[in-house]
Amino acid sequence: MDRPGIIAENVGVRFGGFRALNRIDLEITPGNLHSIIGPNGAGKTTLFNVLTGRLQPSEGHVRLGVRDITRMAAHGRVHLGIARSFQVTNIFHNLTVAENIRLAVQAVRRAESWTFWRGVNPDLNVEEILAATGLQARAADRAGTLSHGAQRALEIGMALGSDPRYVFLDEPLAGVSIDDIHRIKNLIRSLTPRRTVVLIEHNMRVVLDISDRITVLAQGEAIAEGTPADIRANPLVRAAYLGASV
Amino acid sequence: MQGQVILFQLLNGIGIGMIYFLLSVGLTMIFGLMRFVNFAHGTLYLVGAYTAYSVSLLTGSMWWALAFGPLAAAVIALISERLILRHTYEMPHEAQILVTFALALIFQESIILIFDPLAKNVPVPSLLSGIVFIGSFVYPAYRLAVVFAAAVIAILLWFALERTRFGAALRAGSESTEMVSLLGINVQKVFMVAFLVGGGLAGLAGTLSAPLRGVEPFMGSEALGVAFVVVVVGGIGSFTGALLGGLLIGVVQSMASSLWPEGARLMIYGAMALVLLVRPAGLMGRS
Amino acid sequence: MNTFSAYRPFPDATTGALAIVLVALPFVLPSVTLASELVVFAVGALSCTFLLGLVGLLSFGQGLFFGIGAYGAALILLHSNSGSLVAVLAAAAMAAIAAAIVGFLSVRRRGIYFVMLTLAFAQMGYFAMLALKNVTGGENGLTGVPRPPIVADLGVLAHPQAVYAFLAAICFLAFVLTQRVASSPLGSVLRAIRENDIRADALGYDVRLFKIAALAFGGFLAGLAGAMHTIFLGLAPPNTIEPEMSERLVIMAIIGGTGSPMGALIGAGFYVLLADFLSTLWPRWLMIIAFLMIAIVLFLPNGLWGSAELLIGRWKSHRARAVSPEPVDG
Amino acid sequence: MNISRRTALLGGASLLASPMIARAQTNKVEVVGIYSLSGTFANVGDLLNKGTVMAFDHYKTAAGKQINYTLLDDQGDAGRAVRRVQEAMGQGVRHVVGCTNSAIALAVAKEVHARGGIYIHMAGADEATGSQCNKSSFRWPGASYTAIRATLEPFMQANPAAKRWYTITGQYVFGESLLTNAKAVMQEKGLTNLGNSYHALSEREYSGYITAAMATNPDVLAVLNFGNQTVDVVRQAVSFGLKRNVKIVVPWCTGLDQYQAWGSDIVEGVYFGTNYWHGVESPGNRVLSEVVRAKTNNATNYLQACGWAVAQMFVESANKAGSLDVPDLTRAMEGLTYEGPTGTETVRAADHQVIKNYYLMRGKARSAMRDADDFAEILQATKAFMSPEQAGCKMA
Repeated sequence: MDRPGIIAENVGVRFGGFRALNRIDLEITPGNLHSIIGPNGAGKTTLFNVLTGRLQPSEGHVRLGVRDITRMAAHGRVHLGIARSFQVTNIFHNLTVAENIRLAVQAVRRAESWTFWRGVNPDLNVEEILAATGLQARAADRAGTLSHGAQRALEIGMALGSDPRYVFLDEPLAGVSIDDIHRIKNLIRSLTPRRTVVLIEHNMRVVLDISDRITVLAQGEAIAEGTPADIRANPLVRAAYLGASV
Repeated sequence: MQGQVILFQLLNGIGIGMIYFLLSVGLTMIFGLMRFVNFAHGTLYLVGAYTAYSVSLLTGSMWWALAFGPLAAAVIALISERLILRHTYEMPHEAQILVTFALALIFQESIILIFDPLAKNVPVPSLLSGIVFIGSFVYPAYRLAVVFAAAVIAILLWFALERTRFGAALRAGSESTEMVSLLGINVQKVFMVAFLVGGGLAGLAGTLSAPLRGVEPFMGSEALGVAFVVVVVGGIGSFTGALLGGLLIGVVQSMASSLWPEGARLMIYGAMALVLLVRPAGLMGRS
Repeated sequence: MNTFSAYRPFPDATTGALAIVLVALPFVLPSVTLASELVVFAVGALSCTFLLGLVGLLSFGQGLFFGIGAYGAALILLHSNSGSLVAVLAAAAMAAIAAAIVGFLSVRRRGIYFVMLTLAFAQMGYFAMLALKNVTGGENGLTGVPRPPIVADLGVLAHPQAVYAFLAAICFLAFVLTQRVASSPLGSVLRAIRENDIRADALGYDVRLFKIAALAFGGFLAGLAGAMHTIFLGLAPPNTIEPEMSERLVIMAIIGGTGSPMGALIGAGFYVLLADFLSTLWPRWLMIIAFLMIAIVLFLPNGLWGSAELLIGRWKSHRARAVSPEPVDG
Repeated sequence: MNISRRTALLGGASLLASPMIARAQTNKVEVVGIYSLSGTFANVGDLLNKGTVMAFDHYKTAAGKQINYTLLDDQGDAGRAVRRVQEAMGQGVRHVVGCTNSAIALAVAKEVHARGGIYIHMAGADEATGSQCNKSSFRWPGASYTAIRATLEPFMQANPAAKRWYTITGQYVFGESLLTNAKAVMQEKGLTNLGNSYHALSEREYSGYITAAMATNPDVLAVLNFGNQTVDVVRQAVSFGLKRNVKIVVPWCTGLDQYQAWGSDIVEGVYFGTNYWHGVESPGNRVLSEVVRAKTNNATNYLQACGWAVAQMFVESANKAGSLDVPDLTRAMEGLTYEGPTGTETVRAADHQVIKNYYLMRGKARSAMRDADDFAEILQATKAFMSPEQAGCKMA
């Protein structure tokens, strides 16, 4: 496959005197499920924000294949096939579930988004995503009325709305009940290899189970990268992060 | 000769700027503390000025007015906060704007009812009614006194904000909203004090400027416009910002009245738009 | 919830209600000129209702665009022999362009900063009007503006009734257009931006560009109202561009409720009629308006029309429940 | 129209805005006044209106018919003024008086003319009886030309040594017009114009302009604006000690109310031009002063006199014509001579300007004041008016 990967080169982010990220080099291989792990405050979400365009790095570059996208805004990257979900549930609470998804689908159809002389297009591919996320029954409900687990599923559904090649999922399992974890885990795994998935997750069992590659961040630095087996075996990681939990 | 004019315009600008500072410091604190947009802030200036007028008419002395003007404004600020404004803290901006704007209208119309719509004169305190010679130029003693008084108050205020625990809470709170509750300080009390002090200072601004420009019922809304400019230029929630913003706007206005008089008013809004575009959070603001 | 942010079908019941109200107004009001003033301000308030209700933008600068529309129409009518309709549309287009420029400069800022910027631009516009007195007539305004037929020789605007019919037709179209936009794909994007602009950005919407477009449309509506004002009076007085105009339009919109375009009509009607009536009773009538404003904000946060809609909704569901044994909503 | 259906349709709203102007009755004449009781010019409108009300209360009838006066509050808004005039005239009203500012007067004058009414006002703009004059509109006070000629010329005669002048001017049409006239006079008399400072309409702080003026070392400072701005400029100029070696001239001043706003300490020694002074001995002023004294227990100020004068002109012309029809009234008005607030006043037919006295006054010391209102003495009364040709009035 000749799909380009997403590459971070020497990326650093400073907030005033605080170094949130320091000289990160990272390559996301197409078709992989690539997880980013690390203790709280390690800089995982900051890295996500840099890669998806919410934040511009203080130094370094972000490339999509050979194309430099360091300064490109988040909304622009969506049109290159880069979509994301948020750590804290970030949906349109007052709109219906179907409308949330529809807006995500519509976003990549520029002409449709500027259409003002007729009603919304019912043909947009909303049903499929509702089905994939298990939200068909709630399609007409206000998104704010969903359970936490269902809202997390909707988050992922919205990230999928633009039919992206790269999906960045920020802690999709946070606060999700045991029953839902399995379902969402399978949903995420099913996205590859058609799509490339970048995942931040604290649930180590899930991460080690489904990832193709794992990068470990600690205090803004990438301290290790490799397959789940490599990471499990890495003494540095064990000391810095995993501790006794594995 | 030209240099001397510039010097004098600078002096004038500082004088105006100091009054702008007093006018705005309460607005910026309340703004910062509660993200609350008080369109009724100009009213406190109006109340201060009319109290000065009434008191000096009754007692024949501007000195009593200096005490009562700020007091009346502070009391009115406190009452409106307790009775009406605190019910709007949870409301959207537009609701707050509408309520406070309505309050300003009510006070303005009340002033017209109680007094009349015409402008009134407030005499300068006799001790300061003279002029001071500076080289070949003269300068009104009262204006110098205003600059001096405002400077003293700025220093006192700075002391209160820097060196007392409560002041620290107030300052911290106005610069970052979450801080106050983190410090474990009664938020309600902080708000009340902010209104009381901020209102009193706006009232003092009105009192001090009454002998300079007289009083009339529409001076409140005019002051509000200036105060907004100062707050935005200085940076929301910043005490030093209000001081710098006030001085900057005062000096810009004063200088412009020599260089491009018809545009003096335009210039202060131009300065504000410029600051916002270049430094969106204001001179001293943190985004 | 009854807000602009809820999707409404197009056209809905209010479209028909609006048509009925516009036809009835000159008959129920004491004078046709009062009806004309009402529809002019309804369109002006609509620009605020649209921006605040649909996009969540509180613009304190709509008076600037109202003024540009008013002066633009007056200048076109004074210096060319175009018909009234062309003048109105061209003036509204000028206002839309100005609004896009102001929007470009101010949408980088959010929340209260945005409010302050629009306020500043409105003030600057007023001072610019005074400075350009050769064009604008300074504080005397532009007087003696002709009122040519609508298009070519058709639609002579000689009588106040004809003027009203013309203005009411524009008002109707402006409302219908706004409703159309609100229930279109573009409207759904604007609603999404109002709800959560960070999410809208992450979904791939260029939030700034959409906001600028929305401001341009808001400017178009305000400019349209200004141009209608010029047609209505045959003059463009300076207060059409005063900062007070901006305040007045915002007040009307909020009093009416920003949940639906109808709020603009109700708010404008309430303000215009009340001002007209109260000012004959007591010179300090503004105080009564101010008290009413406070009462509405504290007790009817959805505005007059929003609250009425809630009541109707409650009454309907109550009746439905009484008829059917099953509860209607879960 | 079916009343019950109407009421049912809009509930209270139709009642709310019910027409307050009764339909024409044969034994009555409807007159409306256009004043701002709210909005930016409320400070002026209220007193003007009171003057008009007192006049109509005093005269009671015009051409034998009872006068029914209605105030239309324009809220300081020319648009609203025109709208209310349209509405009133749509209900049959033909007689309109009053205005609070020039913009409103010019707009209303056009409207009243177009609808075949008669309009008597007190606008300050020269255009009102110049380029924008019309057959239906009449103006009572002297405008900027009069103010400058009747103030500066006698002042210059009395103070031949005062050669170096500085002006502070409001940057708006009226201020410009004062300045243009003042410059012409200075040029004619060969005086030095050291400079001028413009200030914006909304300005309140003048220390900058005053400093600029002081830097040029003038003999005379002329303050060319109106309303509260005049009050502020003079107050601040005096606070800068300008009175010590500079003569201050204020060609356009409203007299008593502004003197009261200043207080005698400021007024003393300053020169003012004004359209009216309550101390003037004349039959017309005696009547006016008695009525105002009886109603308010105070001396008459300019604004009340203005409001009175436009009402008086209406009554005098109606009585002379013996009719209330607009063409008759207009004919009677042109050339009308009557005992007005400033003495014998005449309405000039060519441009509908009232030819009347304008006063140059000088502030008195507190010790010289005979009563609390005796702020200043009249130095000279002049009738100085541009010729209709000069003004550019072509009657439409």
